[in-house]
Amino acid sequence: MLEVKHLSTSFFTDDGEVKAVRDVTFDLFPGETLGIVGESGCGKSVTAMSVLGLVQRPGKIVGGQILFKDRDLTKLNSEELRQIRGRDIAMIFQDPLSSLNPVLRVGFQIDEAMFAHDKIAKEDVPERGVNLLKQVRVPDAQRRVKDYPHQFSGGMRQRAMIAMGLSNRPELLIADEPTTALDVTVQAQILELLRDLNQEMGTSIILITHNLGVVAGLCKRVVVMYAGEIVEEGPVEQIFESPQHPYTWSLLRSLPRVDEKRHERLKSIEGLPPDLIAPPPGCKFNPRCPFRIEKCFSEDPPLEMVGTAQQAKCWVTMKRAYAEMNAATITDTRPGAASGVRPPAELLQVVADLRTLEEPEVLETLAENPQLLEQMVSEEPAALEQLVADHPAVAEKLVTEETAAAVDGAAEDEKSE
Amino acid sequence: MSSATLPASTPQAAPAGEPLLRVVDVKKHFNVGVAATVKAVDGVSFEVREGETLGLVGESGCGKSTLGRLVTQLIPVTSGEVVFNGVDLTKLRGERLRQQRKQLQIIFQDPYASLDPRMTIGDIIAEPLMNFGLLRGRQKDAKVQELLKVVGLNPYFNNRYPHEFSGGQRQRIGIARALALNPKLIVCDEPVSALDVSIQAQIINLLEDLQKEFHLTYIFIAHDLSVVRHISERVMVMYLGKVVEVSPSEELYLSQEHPYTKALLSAIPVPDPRIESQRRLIELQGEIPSPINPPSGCRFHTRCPIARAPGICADQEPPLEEKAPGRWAACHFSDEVRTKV
Amino acid sequence: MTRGTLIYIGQRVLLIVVTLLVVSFGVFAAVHSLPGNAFISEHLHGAALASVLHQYGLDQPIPIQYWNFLKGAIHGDLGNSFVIQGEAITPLVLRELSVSMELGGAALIITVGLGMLFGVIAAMRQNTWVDYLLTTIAVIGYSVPSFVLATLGILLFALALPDWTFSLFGTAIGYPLRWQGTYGDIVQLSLPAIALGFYTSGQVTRITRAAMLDVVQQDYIRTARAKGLKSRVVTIRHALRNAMVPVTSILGPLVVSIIAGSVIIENIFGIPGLGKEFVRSITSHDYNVTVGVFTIYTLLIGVANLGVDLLYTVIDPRIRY
Amino acid sequence: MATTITAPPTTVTEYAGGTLAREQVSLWRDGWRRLRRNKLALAAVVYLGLLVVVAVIAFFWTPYKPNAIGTCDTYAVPSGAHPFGCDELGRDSLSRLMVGTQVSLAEGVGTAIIVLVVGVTVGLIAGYFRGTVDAVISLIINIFYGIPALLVALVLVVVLGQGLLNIMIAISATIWMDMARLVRGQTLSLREREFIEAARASGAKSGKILFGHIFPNAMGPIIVQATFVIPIAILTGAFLSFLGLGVPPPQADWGGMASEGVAAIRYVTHIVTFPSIALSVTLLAFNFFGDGLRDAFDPRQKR
Repeated sequence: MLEVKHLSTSFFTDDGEVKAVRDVTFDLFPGETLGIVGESGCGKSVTAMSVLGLVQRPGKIVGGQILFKDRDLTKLNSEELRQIRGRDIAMIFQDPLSSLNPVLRVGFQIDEAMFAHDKIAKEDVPERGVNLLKQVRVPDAQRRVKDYPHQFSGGMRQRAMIAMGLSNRPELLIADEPTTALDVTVQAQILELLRDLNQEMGTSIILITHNLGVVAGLCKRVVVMYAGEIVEEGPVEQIFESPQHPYTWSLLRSLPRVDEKRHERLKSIEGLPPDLIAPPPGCKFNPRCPFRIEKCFSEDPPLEMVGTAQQAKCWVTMKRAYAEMNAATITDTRPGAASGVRPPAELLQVVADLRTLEEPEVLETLAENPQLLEQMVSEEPAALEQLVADHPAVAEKLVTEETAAAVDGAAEDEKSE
Repeated sequence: MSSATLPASTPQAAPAGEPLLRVVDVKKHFNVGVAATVKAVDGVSFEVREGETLGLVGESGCGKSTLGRLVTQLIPVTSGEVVFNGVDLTKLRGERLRQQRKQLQIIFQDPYASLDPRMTIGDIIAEPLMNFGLLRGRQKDAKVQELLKVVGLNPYFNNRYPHEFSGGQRQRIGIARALALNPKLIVCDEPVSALDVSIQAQIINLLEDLQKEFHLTYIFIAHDLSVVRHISERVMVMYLGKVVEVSPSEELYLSQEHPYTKALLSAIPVPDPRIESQRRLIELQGEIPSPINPPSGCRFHTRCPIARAPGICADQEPPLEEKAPGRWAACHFSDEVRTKV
Repeated sequence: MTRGTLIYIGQRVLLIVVTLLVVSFGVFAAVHSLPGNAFISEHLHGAALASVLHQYGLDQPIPIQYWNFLKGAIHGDLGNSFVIQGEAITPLVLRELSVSMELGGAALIITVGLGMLFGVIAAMRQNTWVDYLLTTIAVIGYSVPSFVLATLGILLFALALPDWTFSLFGTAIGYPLRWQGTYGDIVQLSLPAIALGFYTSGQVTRITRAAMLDVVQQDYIRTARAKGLKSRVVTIRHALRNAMVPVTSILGPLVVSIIAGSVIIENIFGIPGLGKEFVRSITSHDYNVTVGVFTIYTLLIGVANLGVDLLYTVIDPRIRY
Repeated sequence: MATTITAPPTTVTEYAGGTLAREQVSLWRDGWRRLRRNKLALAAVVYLGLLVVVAVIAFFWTPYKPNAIGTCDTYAVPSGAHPFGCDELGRDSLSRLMVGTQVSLAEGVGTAIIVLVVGVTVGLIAGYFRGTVDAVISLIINIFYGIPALLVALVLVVVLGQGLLNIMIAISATIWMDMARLVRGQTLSLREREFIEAARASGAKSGKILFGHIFPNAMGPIIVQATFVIPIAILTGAFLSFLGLGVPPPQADWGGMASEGVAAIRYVTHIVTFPSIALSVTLLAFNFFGDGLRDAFDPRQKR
């Protein structure tokens, strides 16, 4: 029903092109529930927004196709796209309070979605609005259509959002973190509601979330994203049972589970997600990966089949990691711990060279290679300490270095998600 | 009767050792508008013994963060006692209260809001030391660098500003600040809620390591029961300003004494599709009532699947009682929770 | 209207009354403590002066004088003018008020209409030359003093339509035409109203633009677009409606600004309104008139602010008092 | 492929992506950088600098004595000897304009200083102590908001007398509330912020919190507000002069000169033109500068 092929979306900021989504390919069948999981900034929301053409300036779809019932949504003009939005594909968002217009009545906002498309006869709209609210189990719906959003509780607002999304009987509902702003007991109710709607009405659902538990409860298939790319994809049971990408594997082990039997130290993923303006070469996960091999630093792995219906984007994969690496060290989560593979040798060589130079030359080298200090901080702290001991001015450099290009990058990254 | 009559010495008596902190019947009412008060915390008693981690869990609006601020005396109590290290903090004012803060620190939820954007992180971490005139000059700088190392940050970052750091790094800075005075007790107010999953685990592990290294006592507040259960020895569940259940965390998942706890547990998704497919949700009726006008009797009775209302649940407030060794709950029908819910 | 709203209105009315009392007493005490008043001149000395002072009650202590003024004011009598012998102030002030209201009302319409239009257009065309042009006009609006604008307008008229303009304004500068009551003539009203409204319209443009830019980034705009609404509907029904909330918040100060500006404009164009009267009274020591005009202005501002607050509840349903 | 552990990294550090080598800037320098990008604001700064130079020069030298009557004919049009012409009394307009610069700048900056001192003090007190103190201060602020500003200034000038300082006081009395309200609001919202709580939790005393945390964080908006006070004060001062209640004659000032020019508009236009241009451009410059400053320090306006 929906085929996303090689989708790439970028944000063009003052600091450079933030490649929020790159080369993302997945498809969705009628009636299916697909989960897209990943951390903030991984591109999952941008993917969803791209489908509906809701990416705002300075963001732009830079490549790929989005085929919905054999029409390429990226090629449609704004009016054609508008007619699909809310009619064939509906979307609900994370924060139901800010997603509803505070100065308009809830009922009006639901009716408005129907008036915008001619799918529902005009005279049926008000009645259907009330029935929709009843259907999403808002008590006393007849009266509450006249309320404003601030008079609803968080859970009720999200129900109203869902009612609005379903008003034109869409074939696909995209739910972007629909329960993140809600309490767990309310979250459970909303998920039940979505599950029921999927079963009763056959609406396909794409659920975007960072919560693996939510995906496990609702979805049949899951796509895992990291740094703008799909790193793993497959049926939910299979992915949770035997994840093949080290990121998925680590993510599942870094979660405290409410049903854990005894206290064990969590397997954390060390480090931070990469800067999307200048990501590391090779596999994007290599700076944090315990299982990396030399190839990971230079070549980007393709998304390949790793089992029946399961794909992963990794040179190693967990099967091989389990088979070839020391089982005792597989619990060590530090970058490169399990494989012992350090970053390419150039850094060590450069550091060694630096020690032979005089202070002004050292500073000059560092000024010319702004990445160098950063690499040393993450990869060679001992060498860096030595360097600082030799040349106190380097410490100054650490705190006064001016690299205008990188300014505000992090803030923009956060905004773009 | 309300929990006000709990004997001060016995609430959920800690298994061994003197309690480091004893909170007795603490209440906090906020005035909102004319003749309306929010009973954010309404009669809470508990003890924390040295070296343990007490988890505090509840949904938004249950008063858990307010309780954390009452324990640290960042806001004054309406009534009740907060006895820390044998001293009742609620009786202290000004300088004498300030001196107690050396022992009692807090880590905040929002790593973006809790660091002064105008100060370098070196100054932020050194601030507690400066406030008590403890270290100066090179010694102070050395201490700051040591603290940065302890929390896993580069010690040369001390001249940078908070906006240059990611959420997880900022939370580490907040932890370093809390550690600066070598406190005994740290209240962790939702320290990982604002962080991404992969960073969450880093911070939880860090907190656990620090606890071992510095013999810290934690009160760990969160809305995520999985996280609380993971890090705590005992878990305290709050609902609408009241404690409804206290239990050792190993036992909590296996059995519950209060229907709210049971419902809460049933709602938490587990990242395992097989378990999820068999999950049976205990759906609570309606919404959380307003803390301005909480329900009579047991506050949970309006949403409780086993409540007798009208009847004892609507009329009488259940006391927090020891239902089994080490397990406390405030419910008239604890026995039924296992069988009927 | 809820009980809370009524309580709120009550509080505001009380504030207006308190403000009126404080202000009128302040001004009363200030001007009456000044050395010299309208009667001190070559013509009146000694006993004659004393008798006039007695006739106007000016020989009594200030609190008593104020008490007398207050008693009259409650009954709508603001006393008599010193200069225009025996002229009752209340009808004079009311007549002038109607003139000022007309000018101010026209200026307010220009301000809000022009300001919001410019603001919305600038926001919709953010960072284009249209945006830069309109925002620059806005800054010019609140930078260039209104008397400069007024003289510029007069000069332009004089150049373009020498005869007609001269008949309109030529003799008017500095000299009151004998305009009574209302204007009735939109041409006569236009130049003073534009000169007056341009200043405040700049501020409205600014606020509207900022509010629109803020609103279009809100989640509910994204929702509206995701629903498949037409972009015109999104802009007008969803964005503009919300952007009006901050614009409403400056309506109160706007009214004050226009009142202050009208003092200048009325003096330039010789419009017989309250502002002109105020300046005349204060320079000719006609203190009873000063106090009276001041009191009327204060009342006007109080009512305007109350109206704005009530307008708020209409525009933003989240606000309940 | 290596299958066993070699030496693992010794310390746990965070890989920080592109965030580590980021430009090291405090918020102030960040703001200054953004201000520098704003050409209009920069031009305004240059113009205002020149204006200050002119004002200083006018203390020591003007082409003619600014108050000397009869240096040329009444209403003499601009010429080589008198580039800006002469006024009704035959005084040289250029000299008077130069001296008028001093009056305008003094009015603007002086008022800004008074407003800054009064507003910040009152605002900090109201915001920090809250309760009754705040209620009383808020009531006073509200009363002042209910009074027509220019009229208050007029009455005050009449009561206090037409000196420069009195004019500054009179103008301050009409605009101090904005500053007070801003500082109060900032203080109230800042003291609820978590980093203030954090400071209290780490044992900071009240004074330290107020002047070490709240005040520095409120500085940006306060400075921006203060720069906007200057044009408002100059404008109000010009209004007062225009109505004949400015600095006492024969002292030259732009508002008064414009007023004389309007009176003479039937005969010549140059008398009203030059002071009007001087006023307008100066006010524009202050407003452009203020706008630039606000954009530079308001993170929401960041592009």
